[in-house]
This record gives sequence, structure tokens and C-alpha cells, in this order.
Amino acid sequence: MQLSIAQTDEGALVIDVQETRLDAAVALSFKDAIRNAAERAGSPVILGLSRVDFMDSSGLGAIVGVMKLLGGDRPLELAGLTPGVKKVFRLTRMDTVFRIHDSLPATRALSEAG
Amino acid sequence: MQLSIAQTDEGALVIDVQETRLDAAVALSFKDAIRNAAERAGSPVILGLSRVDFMDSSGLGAIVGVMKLLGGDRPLELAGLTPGVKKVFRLTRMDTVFRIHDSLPATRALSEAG
Amino acid sequence: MTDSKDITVDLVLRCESSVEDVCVMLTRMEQLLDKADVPSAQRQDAALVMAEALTNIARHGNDAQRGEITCRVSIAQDGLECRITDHGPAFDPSGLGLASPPPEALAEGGYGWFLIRRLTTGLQYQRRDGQNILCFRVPGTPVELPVSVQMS
Amino acid sequence: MTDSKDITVDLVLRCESSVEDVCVMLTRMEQLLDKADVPSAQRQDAALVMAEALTNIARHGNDAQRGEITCRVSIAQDGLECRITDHGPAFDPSGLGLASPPPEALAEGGYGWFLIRRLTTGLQYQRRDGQNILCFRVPGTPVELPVSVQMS
Ligand SMILES: Nc1ncnc2c1ncn2[C@@H]1O[C@H](COP(=O)(O)OP(=O)(O)O)[C@@H](O)[C@H]1O
Ligand SMILES: Nc1ncnc2c1ncn2[C@@H]1O[C@H](COP(=O)(O)OP(=O)(O)O)[C@@H](O)[C@H]1O
Repeated sequence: MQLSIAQTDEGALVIDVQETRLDAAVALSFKDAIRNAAERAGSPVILGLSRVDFMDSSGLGAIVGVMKLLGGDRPLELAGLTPGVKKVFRLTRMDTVFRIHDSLPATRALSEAG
Repeated sequence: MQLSIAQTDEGALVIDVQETRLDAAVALSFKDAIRNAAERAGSPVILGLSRVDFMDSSGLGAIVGVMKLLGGDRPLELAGLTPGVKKVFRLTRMDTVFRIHDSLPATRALSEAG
Repeated sequence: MTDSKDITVDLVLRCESSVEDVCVMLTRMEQLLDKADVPSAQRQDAALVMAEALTNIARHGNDAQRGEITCRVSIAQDGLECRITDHGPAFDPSGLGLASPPPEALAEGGYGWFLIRRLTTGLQYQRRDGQNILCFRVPGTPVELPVSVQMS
Repeated sequence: MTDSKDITVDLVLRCESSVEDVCVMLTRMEQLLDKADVPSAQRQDAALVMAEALTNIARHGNDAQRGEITCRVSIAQDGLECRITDHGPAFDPSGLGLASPPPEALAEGGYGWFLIRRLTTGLQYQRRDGQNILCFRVPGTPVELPVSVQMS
């Protein structure tokens, strides 16, 4: 699971997913990898999905799982949804429970002290 | 049927076929087009086949037909055979009745007086 | 493509009933649908529905022994006809996916059959010869007519 | 590809029995075989053999009424299994293409069945339910010798 991790000047943790598919085959390792990445400081956690051109309900379930892991005081937000991914969120109305950005915010390299 | 027609300094007529397939669907129009093109002066007639990546026995038959139309004193030669085309000539041993060049010779624009 | 309207293309893919194999097969199916000039929205809908159905089969369909899953897609002018067969136990899909889990429940599953229903027409389940047979259609986007039609 | 060795892919294409449609179908088949990662030499052999068989059907197979031709290719690890069915009249291929026309004859036709034999293994012709069924294999490694047609 390839992730690219950075921070915004405002202190958000940005995790940009480098995979093209979020399906049942990768759902578990995706959840693990995001949990590990989110051990770094930063809030909210913004998940970049612009490379993901396919996501099924297993992928959606994994994202919901990550949101619950992070807990209520560290929101999970989404950015850069491709048309297919957007459609799954819309059909399930799960686009109402996430803040969704059109694109990833500008970031700087991760502060190692973070 | 797209053809590109030119001459060599030695007086050969060069007809470079711009199609990718010589199959049953185009065999007749191919034969007609080459016959028309060969009304121009020049001998031998060298047929360029480097764009043709598929030729079946209908295409082979059309080339043999052109050879017979040209008659014995104006030989038909071939150039630039792709692997698939070469294989059809080899399997049918028709590579023994044509002079086959690796590539098209250098040409100049067609002399309109020709 | 005008010149291919009289050609029909069926893609028949088979794999073992495991989550990994099913996902590889779905990727391959999408590539072939792409090459067969299926419009991308329709291809995405079909890929999603097939993913939901096939993942269910691999997850719920056979605890002990693996069986073969067959996925046939017939490419028609106005949609994709799909037929999925597997050797899992019989089940009753009639009550599945009639609604999606409410968003505020933050459910991590249970969306599959809802998506299948939402994106297909003519959904049909049959049990025959020890196999589950699921048939459905993924409709195409309506073809827009050109402003002027050339007569010949 | 390692990760697709457990996925089997069958391509089933159908068209009307006319020379034009058959050539469009062959082009489409080649594109799909390419997308399915069939090595190019094998793809070319298969395309040639299918072209010879299908062109024969469109030319000799039905004078009066057109029928549908079905061309199924199963992509296996070590070759392509092909099956062509058509509604043309029965014929006897056992004597066709045992040799190619001598080059010096400058024949414009008669190479078709020779090429079919030369590039395939397991060639089998059957007449069943008013259809001709031609099965053959295009192996991954080149065929050494011409083989005879098995009748059944
Ligand atoms: N192919 C199948 N075989 C057996 N049971 C199935 C099958 N598909 C679905 N089910 C049952 O229906 C339930 C709902 O399926 P679905 O809507 O896809 O959500 P999920 O799979 O996330 O639970 C599954 O949990 C399972 O119990
Ligand atoms: N599908 C078919 N139906 C009926 N007759 C056929 C069929 N295929 C071949 N034949 C007969 O066999 C002959 C030899 O075929 P072939 O070797 O392909 O050469 P060609 O088609 O160039 O004559 C044909 O001329 C035709 O009479």
C-alpha cells in the first residue's frame, strides 16, 4: 500500500493514497496502512483519493473504519474524488458524513518532530 | 485504399501501401488501386508493405494477381515485409517467386512527364 | 463505432472463488471492456456491480471448498448483459439491499446489494444444478441523436 | 502475468456471414487478444487462421441467406483454443489444404486451408444441428508438421 504523507501549514495531516483500486483485496492492508500513517500528528486527517479510479463497498467500509478509529476529535476528510469513487459516496449517501474537498490542500514536507 | 507513389533514380516505380490490413474486405480495391497506380512509367514496380501488419491469403492472392497483370517484362518486387506478412509468404513458399527487399529504396517525387 | 454495430462481443472470465482472484479478474474485465469501446461510465457501473456480487460470493458463498466463478458480459448497443454463476450455497437475495444502511450508522458493510440493485435493471436470481445464477443488465447512457441525420 | 494465471478468459464474438463483417470482427478480436496479453506471434497466427476460416464461410458457406457466425477463443496458458460455428452447408474439409499450390503456378487462391492446417493443432470438423463446427488450437510454440483433420 503506497501512501504519500505530508502536512499543511494549518496543521492538517495529509495522506495521499497512491493506489488505483480500493477493493476487497486491499481493504484490510489499506486500513492498517492509514492507521499507521495517522500515528503522526496533525488534525484533521485529509485522505487524498485522486489516484483511486475504482472503489467498491469494501473500500468504502475501510474508509468508514478509519474514520471510527480516529475518534470524534480528529475528523477524517476526503479530497480529490474521481467520478467512480464520488458515485459510490453519493449512492450510499456517505458523502453526507465526510467533509469532501475538491483537491488536496498545499502541503509541506512532514516535520519529523511532529 | 491509400497509396504513396514515387520513383527511384534508377527508374523503378515505388508504390508504398498505406493500409494496415490486406484482407478479403480490401483485396479487390487493393488490386484496382495498384493497377491504376502502375499505369505510371517505371520498372520494376516495387510494392512497399511496411505499414501492413496483417495479410491473409486473400491479400496474397491480390498481390499475385497484380504481378500477373503487370506481365513478364515488368517485374513486381516487394519491400518492407512485417513479420506476419513475411510468414504468409514463407509458409506458402511464395517468397520464392518475388524479389524481396528489406526496405524501400530511396525515391524522388514522381516525374509528372513519366 | 458504426462499423462494429453488427458485431457482438461476449467476455467470459472464470476464476477460483477467492477475494484475491476475484479482484484480479475484475481488473482484467475492466481492461477488456475498455478495449471493446464500452463507455467509461457504463464500464465503471458494471465493474462496481460485479465487484459487489463477486466479493460476496468469495466471502459468504463458500466456507469450506473453493469453486469456480464464471462471469459473462455480453456487450449490447444499449447496455451490458451480465451473468454470474457460482457453486456457493443457495441464498435468498429478495430482501437484500432494499435500502442502504443509514449514513449516521457509520456501517462498515452492508452496502453491496443496495449498490447492485441501484445500478442494474432486470435483476434475476436462480438456483439451478447446484449453482447460483445471477443475471442483470447495466444500462448504457441514452444515445443522443445528432442534430441532423444524414440519409443515404 | 503471474497474477492472472488462475483467470481464464474466453472471447465470444458473433457477426453476420459477410466478408465485410468478418473482417471487422477479426480486427476487434485481435485488439481484445492484445489486451488479454496474448503474445504477438500467437495472436498473429490466430488472426490469420481465423481470417482464412471466416472468409471461407462468408464466401463459400452461404449463397442465398446470411447466417450468424460465432467465433470463440479461450485463452489458455500455452495456446488459444478456438471454435468457429456457422450455418453454411456441410462440407468435407478432409482433403483441403494438404498441400499449398506450387509457387510457380502463381495461384491467386487455394492457400486458405493449407495455412489453417499449418498453424494449428487438433483441427476437428463436426456437423451438428445444421451447423459447421470447426475447432482447433493455436499453440504458443510453432507447429512443426501439417496434421490431418479429425472427422467426428
Ligand atoms: N453470494 C452470497 N452467498 C451467500 N450469502 C450472501 C451472498 N451475497 C450476500 N449474502 C448475504 O447478504 C448479506 C448482505 O450482503 P451485502 O449487501 O453485499 O453486504 P455485506 O456483504 O457488506 O454484508 C451478507 O452479509 C451475506 O450474509
Ligand atoms: N466453409 C466452407 N464452406 C464450403 N466450402 C468451403 C469452405 N471452406 C472451404 N471450402 C471449399 O474449399 C476450397 C478451398 O478453400 P481454401 O483452401 O481456403 O482456398 P480458397 O478459399 O482460396 O479457394 C474452397 O474453394 C471451397 O470450395
